[in-house]
Amino acid sequence: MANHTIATNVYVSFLDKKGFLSWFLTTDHKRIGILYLISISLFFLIAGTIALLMRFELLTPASDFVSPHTYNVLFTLHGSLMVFFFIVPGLAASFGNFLIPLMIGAPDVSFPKLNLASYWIYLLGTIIMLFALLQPADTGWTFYTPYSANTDADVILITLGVFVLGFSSILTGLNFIVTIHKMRAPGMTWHRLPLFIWASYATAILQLLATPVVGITLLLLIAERSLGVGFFDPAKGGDPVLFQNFFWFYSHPAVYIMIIPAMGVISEIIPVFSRKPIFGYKAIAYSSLGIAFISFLVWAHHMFTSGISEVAATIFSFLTFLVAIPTAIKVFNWIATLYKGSIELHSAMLYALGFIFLFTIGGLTGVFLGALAADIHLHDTYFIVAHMHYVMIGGTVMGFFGALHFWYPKWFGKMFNESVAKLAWFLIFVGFNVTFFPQFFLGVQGMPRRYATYPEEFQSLMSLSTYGSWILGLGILIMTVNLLKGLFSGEKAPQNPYGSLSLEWQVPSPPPLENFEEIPHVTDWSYGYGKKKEVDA
Amino acid sequence: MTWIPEAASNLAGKVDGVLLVITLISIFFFVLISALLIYFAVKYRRRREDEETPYITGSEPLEILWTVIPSILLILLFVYGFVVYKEMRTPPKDSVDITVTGKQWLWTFDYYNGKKTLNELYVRQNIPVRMIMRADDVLHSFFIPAFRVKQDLLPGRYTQLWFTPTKIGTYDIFCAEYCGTGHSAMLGKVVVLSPEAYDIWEKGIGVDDGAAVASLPPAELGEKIYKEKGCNACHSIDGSIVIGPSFKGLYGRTGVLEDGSSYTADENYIMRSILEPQEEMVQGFQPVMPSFKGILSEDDITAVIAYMKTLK
Amino acid sequence: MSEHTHSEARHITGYKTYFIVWVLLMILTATTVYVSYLDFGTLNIVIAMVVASIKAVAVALFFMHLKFEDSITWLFALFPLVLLFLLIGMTILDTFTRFFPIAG
Amino acid sequence: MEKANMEESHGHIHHMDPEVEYSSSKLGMWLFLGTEIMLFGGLFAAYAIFRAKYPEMFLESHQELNREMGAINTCILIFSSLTMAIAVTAIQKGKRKMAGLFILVTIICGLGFGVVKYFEYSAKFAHHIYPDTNIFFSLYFMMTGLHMIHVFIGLVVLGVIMVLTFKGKFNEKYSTPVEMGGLYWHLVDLIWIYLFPLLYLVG
Repeated sequence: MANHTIATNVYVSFLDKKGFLSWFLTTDHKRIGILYLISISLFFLIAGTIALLMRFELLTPASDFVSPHTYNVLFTLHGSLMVFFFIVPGLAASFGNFLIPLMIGAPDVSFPKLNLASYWIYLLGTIIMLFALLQPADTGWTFYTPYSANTDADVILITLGVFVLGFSSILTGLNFIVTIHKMRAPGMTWHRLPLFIWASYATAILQLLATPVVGITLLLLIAERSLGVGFFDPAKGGDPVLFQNFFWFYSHPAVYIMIIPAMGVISEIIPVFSRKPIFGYKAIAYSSLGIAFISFLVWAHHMFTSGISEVAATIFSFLTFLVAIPTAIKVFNWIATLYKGSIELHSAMLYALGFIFLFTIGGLTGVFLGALAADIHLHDTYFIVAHMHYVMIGGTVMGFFGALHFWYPKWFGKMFNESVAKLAWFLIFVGFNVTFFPQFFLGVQGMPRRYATYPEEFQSLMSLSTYGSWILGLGILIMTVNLLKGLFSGEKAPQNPYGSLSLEWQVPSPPPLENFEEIPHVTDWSYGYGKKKEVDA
Repeated sequence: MTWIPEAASNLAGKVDGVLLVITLISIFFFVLISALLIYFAVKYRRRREDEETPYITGSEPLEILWTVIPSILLILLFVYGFVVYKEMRTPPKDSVDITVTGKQWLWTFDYYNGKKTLNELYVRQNIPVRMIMRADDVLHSFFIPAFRVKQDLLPGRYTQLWFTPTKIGTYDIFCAEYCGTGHSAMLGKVVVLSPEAYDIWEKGIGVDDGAAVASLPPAELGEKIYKEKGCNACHSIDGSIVIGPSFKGLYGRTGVLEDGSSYTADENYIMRSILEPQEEMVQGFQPVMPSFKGILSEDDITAVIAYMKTLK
Repeated sequence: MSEHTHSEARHITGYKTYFIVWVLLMILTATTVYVSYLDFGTLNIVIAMVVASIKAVAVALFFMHLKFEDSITWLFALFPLVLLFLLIGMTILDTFTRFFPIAG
Repeated sequence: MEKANMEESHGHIHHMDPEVEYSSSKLGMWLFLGTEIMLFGGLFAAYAIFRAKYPEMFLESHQELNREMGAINTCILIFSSLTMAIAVTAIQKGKRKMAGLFILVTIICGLGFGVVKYFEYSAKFAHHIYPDTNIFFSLYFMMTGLHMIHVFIGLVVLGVIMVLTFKGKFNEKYSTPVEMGGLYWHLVDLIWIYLFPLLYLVG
């Protein structure tokens, strides 16, 4: 592995320069990463608080805390903020920005100014979104027509906000693809790339080519409301199901925009804390690309009961089962990496193991929804809600928290309190399962999603779910405080606290301004842990 | 509480079969993965800092194994799901047609025998029923958990589903596609009657079944109708405005209509508003209420008015 | 890796090539307008699309210099088209296979 | 790995190797063009579906469109593509003035396209044809409208590039922005090549 970088005590860290403008006008990928990190974390906390309010309303069957309309607004905001403002930019924009140049041995991304522009566009989107809060929409984050075309609430602003955000996503993806193609350090061949880079590459392709479709779809929805265009309006000869086709053409790949980077994070954390090479490197790398490609072909599995044709449903069901295969391969490879390792249960590793555990549940319950007959019963019930949260929180958010704990020392040059981090992990893990596991049963019993009030027969499980959300909320609060506290009073972080072989750990913490004193010369992959035998694989 | 709702249609058992098989396979893989995860995490936990680990980068046979086995299983599951789905989507030739219309936030059922009901679907045991479905305004989804059937209703196009009810009883109908403020109040019941009971219902006048209802005091009957015929989706009884005006204090109220004239909510005005809701719109409300002509009898309306009078 | 080879000087297309391509484009435009006045039934749209695609390919290859680009550029130029066909194809497949079975 | 060696020899990393910078910009631009294709993709998909659904409406409604104006605009845009291509070759050969002039011709053509489109739209409005008239005109206005927005963006971009060209910012060694502007303009042309037969020449 490369050890060309000399860690000297006298260097200028990327964090040293102070002042608002030095942040607002920065083109340093590490600083832009921090800007994204702050923004998405803020939206995560806001949307999470909204979720707690929703769960509080659902403690009892009647609508006694907020009115049904307010509840509908709440779940629309929760969904839109979580999906478009937190989880889609999420890991890809924050850790992607921070890590891609560091991991491939580059001083920055290919287009640093464009990178900053992407962030500004993201900010513009958030400003539009704030205005949208004045008369919030009640359509759900999916904006299904014809409801979204007819409701009195202001749908145009929120969709415009999402439309603008789309450009941020597209330009970030574009930047990363070019960076990974053109900026790799000498010797950093494709098969030596860290798996997080493969994951980011696959994600970037999805961002680049799926996002414009949701852009045009939302534009058409805006035109439907403002100009009377009727593509989705049956009264004008349009087809509401067409909206769903367009919407999910983006939004299914978007699910993978959310999860693939988290998979990349897990592939980085596990080898380091197992001191073992990643098992089946190529299979994991190519399965990222495989998942990305197949994800374009499965969108209508969100629509089996929506009135699409039986032929289409059958084809899409089949393709959906295909996407499960590369996912399964990854899980088995991670487990195999643990075998005969020297496993340290660092908080980041706990999040990674939690990811495997929860994501497996999320993935397996996805099989139910891919199977046509089962999906008919389960669609649009709490089973979907549970499945989606097992993938999004159990998967992506666990990966995000894992990444936060893993790269925290590198990014900020400080250490957090490890015991408190483990406590927070425990609360999050338990709270999450108590919140969402009962929802599988609710779904099987037929409890539909997006219900402000519900029949009394569901109350015991619904209340249990609400109690769980309090544990989950407490865990996240403790984690947030712990990480924030570390920033101010944490110990100084060493350069490479875990003994990682990846390039980013070979520079001081926090990294210097342009990452490397001298562009490194890469001679091996970054997973060369363990004792090599005579025969090298 | 049971794991899964009672299986009350011919399709339910078949769907449950798919659910069960996937559940068993899922449990197997989940137990396998989490057992290995925990076992490895405990067995290979770091005891010393300088532990040596082997340099294992992969194993082709193993990787082929765990690619091929899930692939085969998944394809089998696809086929199983598809076979049952095909049956769920193919109504038998001898089924009877019932048309269902979804409207914010009511279900209207039109029967092959000319009957019409609201929010209550009456079906005969062991006779296959095909629902011809249409929405008036936005998307809805017709969902009977006990029958394991679900299908969206679209404006401007018919969709369909079918089932044969097998067990006598009353089961929930949910709207499963988000349709606005009253979405969670868009509930209905499907009543499966024995052939004999069904014949009686078919011959009966009105939609309410039997003498027990008729003997209720008017205000209580009105409350029952308020809940069962979907009035509660739009009209609150606590003074809050959901979609339409609240029933609280409605009786005797005066105000201004859309056309500027004034009204007094006496018996006649209320009756006209139930039968021809769009004729005399009160200012500030949308003309969305369906007519209850043929659904509520004059006695029913009298009962509803009696109920309103109790809501001061 | 091909994307890393920039040793050869970049290709400069001559004015003459552009002019020939332009003449071709104009002829094809005239053809497509002319054909639209004839009635070939459904073939009309096929002819129109084939002609348009020839024009598009000519613009991409010569005006946009795709002919002289490396394989990665080709990949990213063609992949969106694959996705576009998937989007159109699968949506059409859904829309026009929606049977409504007749019972009884 | 030639690039690797080149990069190593550079002390100042922020002055990226011009070859790498050039090829990065070009790859980035092509990625962006792919995005644009997908953006129009939704409209093309909608077109395909509704044309198959309502062939009579398309046939009837398209007769309201002015075939001659469409054809003239097609010729204008193709010609502007030619002049843009010439401008790129000119700057690659270091002929700044010629490049600037041909960009100017391109811009004039783009403006001409806009003027023709303005008359077309006004004629439609005069006949009380609006985006909500029927699905065909919804498609017509959305497709040509989105295309028109791209033309305007292209004109602004080319305007800036033209000024910089005349100021002598580009030469045979560094002509990346001119080439990128050219690629964008050709894409605008390319999309119109499809829009013209789809909207104006329905069988």
